[in-house]
Amino acid sequence: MKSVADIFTIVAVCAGSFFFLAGTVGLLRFPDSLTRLHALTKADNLGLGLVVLGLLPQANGFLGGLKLVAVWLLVQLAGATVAQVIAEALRRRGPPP
Amino acid sequence: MKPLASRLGLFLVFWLMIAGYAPGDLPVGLAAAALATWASLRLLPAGNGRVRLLPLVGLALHFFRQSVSAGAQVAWLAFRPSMPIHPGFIAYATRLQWAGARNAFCALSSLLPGTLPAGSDDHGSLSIHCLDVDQPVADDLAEEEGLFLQMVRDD
Amino acid sequence: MNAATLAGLSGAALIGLGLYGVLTHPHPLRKLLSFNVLGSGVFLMFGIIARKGAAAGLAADPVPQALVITGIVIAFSATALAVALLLRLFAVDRSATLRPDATIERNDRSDA
Amino acid sequence: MTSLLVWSLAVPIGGALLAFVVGGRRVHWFALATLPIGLAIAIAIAAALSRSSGPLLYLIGGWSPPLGVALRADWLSAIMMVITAVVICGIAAFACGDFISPRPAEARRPFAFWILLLALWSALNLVFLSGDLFTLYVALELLVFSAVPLVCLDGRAETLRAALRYLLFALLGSVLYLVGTGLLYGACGTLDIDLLAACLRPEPVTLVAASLMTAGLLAKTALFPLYLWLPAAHAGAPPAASAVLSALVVKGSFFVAVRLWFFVMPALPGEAATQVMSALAAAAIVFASLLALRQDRLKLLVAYSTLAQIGYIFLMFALAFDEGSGRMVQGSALVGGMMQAISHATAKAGMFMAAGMIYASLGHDRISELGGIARAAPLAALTFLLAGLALIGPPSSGVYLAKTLLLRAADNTGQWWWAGVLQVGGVLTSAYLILVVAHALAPMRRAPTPGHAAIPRLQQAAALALVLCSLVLGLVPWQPWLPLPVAMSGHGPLGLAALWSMLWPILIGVPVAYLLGRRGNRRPWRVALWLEDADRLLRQWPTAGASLVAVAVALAAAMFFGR
Amino acid sequence: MTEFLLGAAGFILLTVTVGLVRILAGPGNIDRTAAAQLLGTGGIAALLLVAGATGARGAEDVALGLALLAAFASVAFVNSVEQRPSDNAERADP
Amino acid sequence: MTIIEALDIGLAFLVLGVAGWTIAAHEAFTAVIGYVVYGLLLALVWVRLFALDVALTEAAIGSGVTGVLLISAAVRLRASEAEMMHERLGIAPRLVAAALCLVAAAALAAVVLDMPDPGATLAPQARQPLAELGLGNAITAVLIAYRAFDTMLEKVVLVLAVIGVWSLSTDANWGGLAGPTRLERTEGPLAFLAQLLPPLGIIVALHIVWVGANEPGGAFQGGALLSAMALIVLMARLREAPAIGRRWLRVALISGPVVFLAIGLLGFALAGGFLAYPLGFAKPVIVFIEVFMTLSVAATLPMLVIGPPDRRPS
Repeated sequence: MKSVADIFTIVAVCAGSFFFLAGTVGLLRFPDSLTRLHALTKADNLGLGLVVLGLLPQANGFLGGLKLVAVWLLVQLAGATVAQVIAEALRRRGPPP
Repeated sequence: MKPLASRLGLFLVFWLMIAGYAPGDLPVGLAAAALATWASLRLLPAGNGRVRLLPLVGLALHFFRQSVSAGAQVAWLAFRPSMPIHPGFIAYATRLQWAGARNAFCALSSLLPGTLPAGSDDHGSLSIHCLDVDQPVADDLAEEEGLFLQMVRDD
Repeated sequence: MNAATLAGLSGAALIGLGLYGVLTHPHPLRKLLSFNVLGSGVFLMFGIIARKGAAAGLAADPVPQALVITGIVIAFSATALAVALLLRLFAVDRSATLRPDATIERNDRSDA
Repeated sequence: MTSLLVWSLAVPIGGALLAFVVGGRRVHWFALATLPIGLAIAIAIAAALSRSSGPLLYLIGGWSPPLGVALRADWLSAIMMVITAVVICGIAAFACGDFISPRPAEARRPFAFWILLLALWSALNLVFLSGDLFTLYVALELLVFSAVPLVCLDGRAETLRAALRYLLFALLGSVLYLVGTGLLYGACGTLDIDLLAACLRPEPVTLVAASLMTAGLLAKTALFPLYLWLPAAHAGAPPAASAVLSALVVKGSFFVAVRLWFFVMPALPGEAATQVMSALAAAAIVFASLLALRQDRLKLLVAYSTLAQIGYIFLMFALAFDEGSGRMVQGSALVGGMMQAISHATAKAGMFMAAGMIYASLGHDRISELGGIARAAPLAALTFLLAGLALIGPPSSGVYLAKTLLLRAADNTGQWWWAGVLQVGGVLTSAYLILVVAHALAPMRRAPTPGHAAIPRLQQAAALALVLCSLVLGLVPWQPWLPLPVAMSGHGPLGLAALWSMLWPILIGVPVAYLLGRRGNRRPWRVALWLEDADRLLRQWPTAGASLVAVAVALAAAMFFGR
Repeated sequence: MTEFLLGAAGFILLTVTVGLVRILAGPGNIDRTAAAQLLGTGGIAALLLVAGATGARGAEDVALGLALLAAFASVAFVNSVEQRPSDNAERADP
Repeated sequence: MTIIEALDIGLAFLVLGVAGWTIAAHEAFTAVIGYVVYGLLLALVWVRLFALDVALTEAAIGSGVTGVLLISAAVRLRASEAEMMHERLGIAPRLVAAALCLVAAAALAAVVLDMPDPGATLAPQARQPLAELGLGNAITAVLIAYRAFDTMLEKVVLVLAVIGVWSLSTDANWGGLAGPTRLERTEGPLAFLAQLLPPLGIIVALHIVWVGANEPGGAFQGGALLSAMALIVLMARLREAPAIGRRWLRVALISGPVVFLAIGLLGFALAGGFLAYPLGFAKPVIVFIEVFMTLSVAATLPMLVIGPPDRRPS
């Protein structure tokens, strides 16, 4: 039982790390600020979600796990807001010179 | 009375999520939830919009799926050597009237694959930044909006 | 090299960096930022002292940690007061310089 | 009885908080109601101390050090508390003329002034009583937070700038002090003054800590060359605030330095470090006094005089070092230094008030245009003169007593050079006062600008009372509190020799004032110009900041290699 | 398991560092504001992983705090770039 | 080298790098962004030092609230920067300053390496009375029992800072409002966040205050989170800050120190000394104090961030 949980953790955390990597690669490769913003908010949020998912079996009890989920939900909310706010500011600034 | 009770319940659930269940802590949790409800009602008075619970669950599941595919799409694009993107803005005229519902819909669609709301333009329609303007973004959004409308009665 | 020693060395380096910023930046806001870096370096020194005091089943000595919490709050109040002063100075004088003779020079210029 | 220590803090804090929440037009009532209680508590503590065999001790919450925090009142705390209470009462009486809300509603300046005055008082009492290095840190911060807004109550650009410079430099000083506190805790596992004194050994950690803390405290006290903030801040503030800042606030960090050197780590500094301290003090005396001669505004002259006086109170560090035991001893040098501090507190408060009244009646404070002030505001002019006299030290005054004690300590330790500095300082003090008097006695150049209201009687009385207080401090029977050498008490202060010791500095001061002082359009000596350039340079931020680090490094080097 | 979690934390921190360098390079201040968001997500992930590995008590609460503050800096930026009408009033007031 | 050591060293370099960038940045605003990031990284360092309470405080106050304060200041002061450019120091003074700072840092580093490990500690003494106080978190015990005096005074420092900031208003604006003006419409992502997040933040903050007795957390951290929520509401312009003359505001601001002081003085009568807690009732008394401390921290920090009143009272 323990090992199954551990394998789950390893797989999920690896996947989460992969999405963090993808987000960074996107940040480096995408052509302009707005597209980089897509990379930043979407990939990293998913990465965090997977890390949280992976840590769930390690958390103490069901409720301890829910707390991690709450963390992720709050980050999602912040990410959604920040992305829109910055996108609007960038749109107002106009296309980069 | 109804929004008060439902919000109180939701906040109590949130308390249980972060604090865990301990009988001794429950009075504090209730007080916290009551305070949160008070703040919530002051900041977001119960308006015309109503939220239906069952479609909410469906929407949440749908949203998780979309969120995963959004991340996957970014990863896919980032690692593709050719990077086939055509970024740009589209204007999307939303059917949602209530500001709260509109905001919620924007927040949700900012987590969808390829779209990022960037405020409203002068005509009141949403300005959406897309990774690929060649995709049928507006149609996808309309579909999402439809799902969203099932959950929220907007009048 | 354990985490505590490393943090202590980082703390010393941060103190040096912050001190350099406080001394050399002409703009008060930059001085203030450097001052905060300097302060956090000092707090890290407290952190290492706390960590070296791990005993009795506690992972760190709680007394220096509590002092750091007090210190962070005081550093914030100081920053807030300084920012308010700076903004007011800028609103009154349209200049944020700290040079002692700034006002006199300005008056001379406007007289001339 | 020892709970009085708590009350001496709780009463002003409570008064300040109450005034804050009630607010309104009558904010000053809370302050005025608190004053007599606070004064009574300070006197009661001094009385209790004279009956007790050792320091009064209060353990807060019953937690004893090292875990808990203790309040301790020894003779140093007691006399500082009483003098502080007296000065605060005088300043409050003076401030009744300037800081009463004119409107039926709450007004900004009175609200801030009275609450900050009470807060400042509690901070000072805490500085005097605290037996814990971190509580002292909090006390120093309380002091800064209540002092800085007082500088810029009028909201002019130059005072705002002065306040900002003061705040930033004081914060830098606090941070250095805080690092040292942490290191000392790391060395001994306690912050209690007595426990630390028993535990500290001269080793790298403690020496680095000591030098950083000292440098930080010197920056807060504005000892030469770390004074960039002081002249503008003290000269620009409203008179009542200048009096508080100059008389009391700098004494707070000075007091902590004394606590540190004499009580926490008497065996740590070693001889070379004490010589460094006294050398800075000597430089402050000579440099600031000469600059006082070069000022064209009365309040700036008084501010530079404060700088010189800060030098005076720091001069004792070398004199209090006992070569035999290698420790700082709490003997006549320390008493002399403290006596100088309290005499300066009372005299300088009165002096700033007098300068403020002179400003109010003339509409300016340009020294060259002081002519006729003796007729325009006779009592203010007299107060200024007496305050100056008190700084020179006639035989009945505290300054005289202080000087005698310091000279004796110099004699006992064979350090004649510091005695020489003391005498030079006396001459220079006389010189800048003679300069003011000379201008004040000149005939009136032009009629005072009309429209200036008469100075309230209360203000005149308050200033004069504080100055008189300083003039008779030498006559107070100090034996119950101070470890005075026995011979002092038999010494008649009114002999011919005593009188002569006051007169000769004044006689030499006349030519000095004539030669170096700023008079009319006369071309100044090149030395004077150099001095002014040096002053301008030291008041630049980068120079002052670098000096601060350099002072810390020098102190550390002296402590390491000079033992 | 401990080593794996720490390794993952280190890896995420590394990617965050590289991303940080890119974001702080600009070009504009608006772009830089996103750095706080990047650190909010990546930092929380690293924090949770490290806490999971070393068993530091209460790390979830720190993560909750960080999550609440993740949008804070950007909000401040957007708020302060919009000119306040009162700023002009203050200037007119001597 | 184990993984955790590599992680620590990497983290240290990252912190130093961001700090260096903050000091070296060309513009004040970029430097402030660097500082916010730096604060978040420091929180991670504190976690590694097993100081979760400090990590929370650093994240909330050191990075969060201070960051907001400095960001808005940097934006408002942008016009002042060009003028200050010519005041920049030449290379020689910079080198002198750098040399001096290097000496100071090197001395401190040497001292740090020199310190014994394990070093002096009060941990055993701090731990022993915990059961009697009904607490499980030794840091809370230090803050609110052993060194309660410092904590109370520090609350007074906060009130003084508020008075200092307010005193920078003008005579005409005294009694008026501070901060951004309220918007007529509440739309957009900011409003959405400010409507949704604060209730959740209240719950998290109260949770952190409540667990502070036994786990990392406490009045400072909870209060700081609450103040962050209040600031979000103010910055999204859903509400305006109260006028500084409002009685309830002043009561909230001083409630922490006043309750602390009052209970301290009651200790004379009930527990035999100032700030002593009655035997067996220590825990409820401590919780009572913490509630008001939270309230006053939550009220004070936003007032400090939004600055002096800058509109005439109505």
